[in-house]
Amino acid sequence: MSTTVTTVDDVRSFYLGEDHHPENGTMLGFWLYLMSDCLLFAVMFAMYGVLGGNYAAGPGPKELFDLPIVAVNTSMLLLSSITYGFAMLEMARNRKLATLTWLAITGLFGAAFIYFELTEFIHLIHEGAGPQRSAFLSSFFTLVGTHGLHVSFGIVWLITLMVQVSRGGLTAANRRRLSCLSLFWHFLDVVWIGVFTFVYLMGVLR
Amino acid sequence: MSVRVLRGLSVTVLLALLGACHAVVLKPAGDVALQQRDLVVASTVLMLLIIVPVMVLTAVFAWRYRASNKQATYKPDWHHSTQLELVIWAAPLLIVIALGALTWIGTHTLDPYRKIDRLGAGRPVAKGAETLQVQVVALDWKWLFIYPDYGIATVNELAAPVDTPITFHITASNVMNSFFIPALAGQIYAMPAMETQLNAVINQPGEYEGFSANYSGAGFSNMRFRFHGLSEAEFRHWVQQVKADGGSLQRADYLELARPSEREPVHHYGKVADGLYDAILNLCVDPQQMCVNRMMAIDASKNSGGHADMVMNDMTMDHDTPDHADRHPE
Amino acid sequence: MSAAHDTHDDHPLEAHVHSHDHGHGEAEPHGTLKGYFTGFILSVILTAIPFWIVMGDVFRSPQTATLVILIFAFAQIFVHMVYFLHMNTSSEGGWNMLALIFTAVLVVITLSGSLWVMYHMNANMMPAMSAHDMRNMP
Amino acid sequence: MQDRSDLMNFIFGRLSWDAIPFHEPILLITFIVVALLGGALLGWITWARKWTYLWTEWFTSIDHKKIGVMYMVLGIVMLLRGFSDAIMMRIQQAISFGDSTGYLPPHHYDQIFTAHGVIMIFFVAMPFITGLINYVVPLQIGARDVAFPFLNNFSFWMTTAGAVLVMMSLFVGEFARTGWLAYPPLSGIAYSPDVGVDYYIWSLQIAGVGTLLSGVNLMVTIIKMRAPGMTLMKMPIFTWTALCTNVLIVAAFPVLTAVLVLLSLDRYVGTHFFTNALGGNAMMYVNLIWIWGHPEVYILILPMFGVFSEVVSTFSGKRLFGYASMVYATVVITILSYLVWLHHFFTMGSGASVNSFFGITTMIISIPTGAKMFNWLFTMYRGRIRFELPMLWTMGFMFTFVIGGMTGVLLAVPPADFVLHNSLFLIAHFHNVIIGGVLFGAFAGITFWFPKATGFKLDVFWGRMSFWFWLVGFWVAFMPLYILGLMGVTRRLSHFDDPSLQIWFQIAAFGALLIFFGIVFFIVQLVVSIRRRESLRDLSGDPWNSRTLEWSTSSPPPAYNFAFTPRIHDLDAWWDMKTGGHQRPVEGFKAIHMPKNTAAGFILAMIAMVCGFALIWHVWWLAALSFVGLIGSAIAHTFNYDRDFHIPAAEVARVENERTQQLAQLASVS
Repeated sequence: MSTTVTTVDDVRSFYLGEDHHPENGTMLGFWLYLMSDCLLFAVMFAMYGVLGGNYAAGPGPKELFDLPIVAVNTSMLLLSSITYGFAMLEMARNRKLATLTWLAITGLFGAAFIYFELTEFIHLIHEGAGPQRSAFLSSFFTLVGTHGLHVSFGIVWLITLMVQVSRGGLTAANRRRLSCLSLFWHFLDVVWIGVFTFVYLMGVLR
Repeated sequence: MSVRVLRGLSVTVLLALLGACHAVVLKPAGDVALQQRDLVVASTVLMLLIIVPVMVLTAVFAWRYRASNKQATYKPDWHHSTQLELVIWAAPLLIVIALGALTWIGTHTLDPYRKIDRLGAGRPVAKGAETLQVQVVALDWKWLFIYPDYGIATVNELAAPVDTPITFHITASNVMNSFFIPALAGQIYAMPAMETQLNAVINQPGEYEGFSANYSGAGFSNMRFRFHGLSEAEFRHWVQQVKADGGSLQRADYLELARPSEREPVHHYGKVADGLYDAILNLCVDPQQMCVNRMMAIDASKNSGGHADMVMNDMTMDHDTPDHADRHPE
Repeated sequence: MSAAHDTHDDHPLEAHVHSHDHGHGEAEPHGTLKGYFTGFILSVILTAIPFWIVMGDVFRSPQTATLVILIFAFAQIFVHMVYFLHMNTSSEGGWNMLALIFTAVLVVITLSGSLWVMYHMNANMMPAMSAHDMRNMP
Repeated sequence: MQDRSDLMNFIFGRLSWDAIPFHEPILLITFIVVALLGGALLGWITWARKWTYLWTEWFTSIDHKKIGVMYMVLGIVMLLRGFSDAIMMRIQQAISFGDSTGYLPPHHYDQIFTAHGVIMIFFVAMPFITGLINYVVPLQIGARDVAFPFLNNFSFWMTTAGAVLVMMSLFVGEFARTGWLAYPPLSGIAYSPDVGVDYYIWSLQIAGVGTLLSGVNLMVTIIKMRAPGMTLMKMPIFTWTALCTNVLIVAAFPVLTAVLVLLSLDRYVGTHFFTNALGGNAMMYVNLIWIWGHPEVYILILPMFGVFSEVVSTFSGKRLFGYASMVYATVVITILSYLVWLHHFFTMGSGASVNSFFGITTMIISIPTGAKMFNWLFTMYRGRIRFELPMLWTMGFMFTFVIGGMTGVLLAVPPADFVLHNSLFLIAHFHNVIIGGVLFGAFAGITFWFPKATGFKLDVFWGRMSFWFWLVGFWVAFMPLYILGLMGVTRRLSHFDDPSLQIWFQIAAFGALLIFFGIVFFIVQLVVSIRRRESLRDLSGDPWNSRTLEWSTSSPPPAYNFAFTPRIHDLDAWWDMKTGGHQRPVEGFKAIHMPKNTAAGFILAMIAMVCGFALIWHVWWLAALSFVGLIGSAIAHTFNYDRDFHIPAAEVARVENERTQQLAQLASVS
């Protein structure tokens, strides 16, 4: 290179004339965050997988789990999924009020889910089957509780976004936020599939 | 140059280097540790096959292609060579294949759980030969050794006859430790409610050092014991001596012993309570506490279909007994 | 591999918004009503059957039942990914999918690795349940 | 403590005057010295009226360059703390023989080795790599900032908050006495009832949030914000390694977070994950923490491989040999690093098949690493090697690291590990790779990019002094440890009986003294360079005749990095521009859209720190209050939509014209 003369290619320009706008990375960034959250849940699942049979001579899943309630709970989350979907569809059609309405319904289903879960927890603790009773119960409460905590944060976030949408309208920034929450909400649904299969159903089968 | 010669050479060099000090890992007295030493040396030699040329080349290239040496060829655009890259990937790959094979075989033959089948090179264990059983408990911060076949126990002193297979059953009272006698064999963790095993043999009589190789709290530095490799007769004498020293290790004595202490002198116990080791292992020396294996049996029966009755909380199941709160002298 | 740079799909609504990326719309799919309904109905079915299998004691062997409900769970996760999370190979220039696959691999490694390792540890180390204990089961 | 009223216990939790170590002279003196120095510094800042400057130009800055520099400063400050711990340990081990118990009781010594490990990994090595990546990557890919500038600032302050908590444990309460990974049951509430482990947990959790978010941030930056034309296979190698490191961060740190959550539940709520009771299993902690711990090793070393690659190719005046195989090697290492964690606990008692599986996967990692080594070697081959400071550090690395790599593979052979695990041989090994790799890499990176960040080079004489003292000091300090390991000496001992070992510890302590001078001379180098900056000045922006895009801008670069976004045609974009006869654009400047500074990151991190402190001391009301405050402030921050502004075209034109004149002047001189 030092000896040969490089021919300058006229077509080659080294700078961009117009202003360069890289694509917005929010959605990708949020997705990556969700993937890391996924690994957090993986650890909780692994913990449950390893310790789930250690009842310490205490109660096991068969005595504790009430599948009909779990089924109701699951349906709450499923319903909230589709209502969030409806909210997103309304958002795409740029209808603010309808979006807000569906969001509110989603939030209510989410709250119902949390309500049922808390009832279950309180019931278990009253039975003497709190998280301190055995490694099985520690990992059960932690796994299910971590999911519940995520849903609760989702609800807080949902309310925040409802305020922001009702104030500022469906701006690009708010749309992006709604899309992020959508990912979050559906992602929690996916985690719940793991929970009800791995913890509740397989627990009762054990 | 064959690997054998290389190995011999490097052992000599290493030993010469370490001549001043007593590198027990490179000059052990037990067959298992000896085989492990051989593996250390063999792997090092294998890797030196690639490390030495790399270091030499680095030095040569750095010198030859220094900026002030205008005679050296300068090819600023040369950045790819398929042949060279093949070599680059293949050379370490070959070494790793060799090393991997060595690892696979070595790991299986030297698995601490595996009963040893030789006392040394070319000296298989005789059929029906007796194995010395020793139960090891890592306490805060001392070692308890129970000889179930002799009904004796010692603290911070271990003895074994030369050229006799030994099986150690190892557990701990509350936190993780690691049972390690470098002259005898590699280490293995000692953990509460778990039993690890170690099979080994000592080939040369002598006095060796043993200790915990996993940090376990304030008294860790002094958690050491002496390991005596004795002749058959000496060992019998030693057992008699321990028996004669009297002392009895009942459950209450154990609970007293288990309290944290440092620099514990050697104790001898001529009598040991029945099933003490099992109770220690299952964290139920205190009869108030439910044994771990019983707990596990109840859990297992629950999984196999039978609806076991719930065990009422008439027994304490908290195995972290409060007297350990004083584990850290303030 | 393509660097996703050249998409310049200006969103009409963004003209007045001064976000950092100003002038760039999201290419993320919103899904369709039909899609959401399909996903929902499939999910309901894929949820109901496992519950029925367990609550109705459909299979005699728990192993079979476990296997079947696991298959249903994976199917449902897939349904959610496609219909609710709108996963496809092209969103975000394929990076979403790549991240998902990578994560899935790591989740499998973490879960199965931990279970495998811990199974070995426990098998090697847990105090044995003696015959005595087994006989005196409550 | 007992006679405190309920009200006092409610208000102060576990906190009392007893927590302040008045009775420990070493700590008291340290405290006084730190207080005097800190007071002097704060006083000087006040006297010089620099607070506004610091606050507006640095603390609230969302400029990736400034955040990068702040990370480096944090790393250097914490290096001093971590090294003080190291030298205290070396002195203790050198004198604590036989009847002498040294000057540190186990209670204190055990805190020191724990703090040393935690600080060096989380608050020295991590800030160094995040700082370098933060500074360099956006410039290398032709971007104006990172993808989420606010998040970047927040991440930095979270890391700093974690570091402050660790430092606080020196003077308020105490740090963990458990070893840097805090294995239970020892770290459980039964055997570590005091605040030490809680300091450990919360400082790592808070810093961990920062690390994770900056991982996401930089990943998106690299994926989305590369200049047009820069395809993946035209990305500078440092950017590649940065990408892989951040992938590992995002994939591994949640595991650490989860494990620490479980440990804190055991400690705070009384669950039984890792206790001895009621079915808990401490081995699971060891298993999980190493699932994070092993990738962490590669998080640290991969970007340094990138630094060495850039340095070798720049100072050999050649394109990097085998760029593609370098990239593949990096990616392979990234994936494989997730398959080897068990080699950290071969001796815990898993079976032979498990052990040999993980042993062999570990060895396989040495193949791509070896390939990298050869690539650097053949980059030097037929080059014109200039032994400037960065190259010097790289040479030091190449000689040191191969030995560390070799002993590492040796430890991956399970039967060999059975005799070497937890011994000083292991200590020597990982210092060999971490000092020889990560730290030398950080110094190579600092000396390499310093002129870019400041506009003047670092002083060569003091740089050489620092380098040689580090290199020789390292070998003198750690060779004895290899030998002691072969003598069967284990780690973390505060006292020895066998007098024949003492000489080796004394040699090691002498080595640590040499390293001390290495650090001192590094500081001297910084001070001297700043004072002599006019004579070390570089106006060209490209002092080393380098190859990648960051050298195409002025030094230091303007806030917006590039007035016009570069268009990439080839690997080594700047080299391509230089040899391709590019013309610097001198007109047609447009307004540039930039994010605004914000105090939100700083405020959120400080609230998080208060929350952590309250949790450590069981001050529940404060914990609850600050947690609510944290959520509230975060939500309030989302209501701020006004986050950016435009640098007017005239301003851009002014800055660029100044630069044009500068370059013209330079050309006329030469």
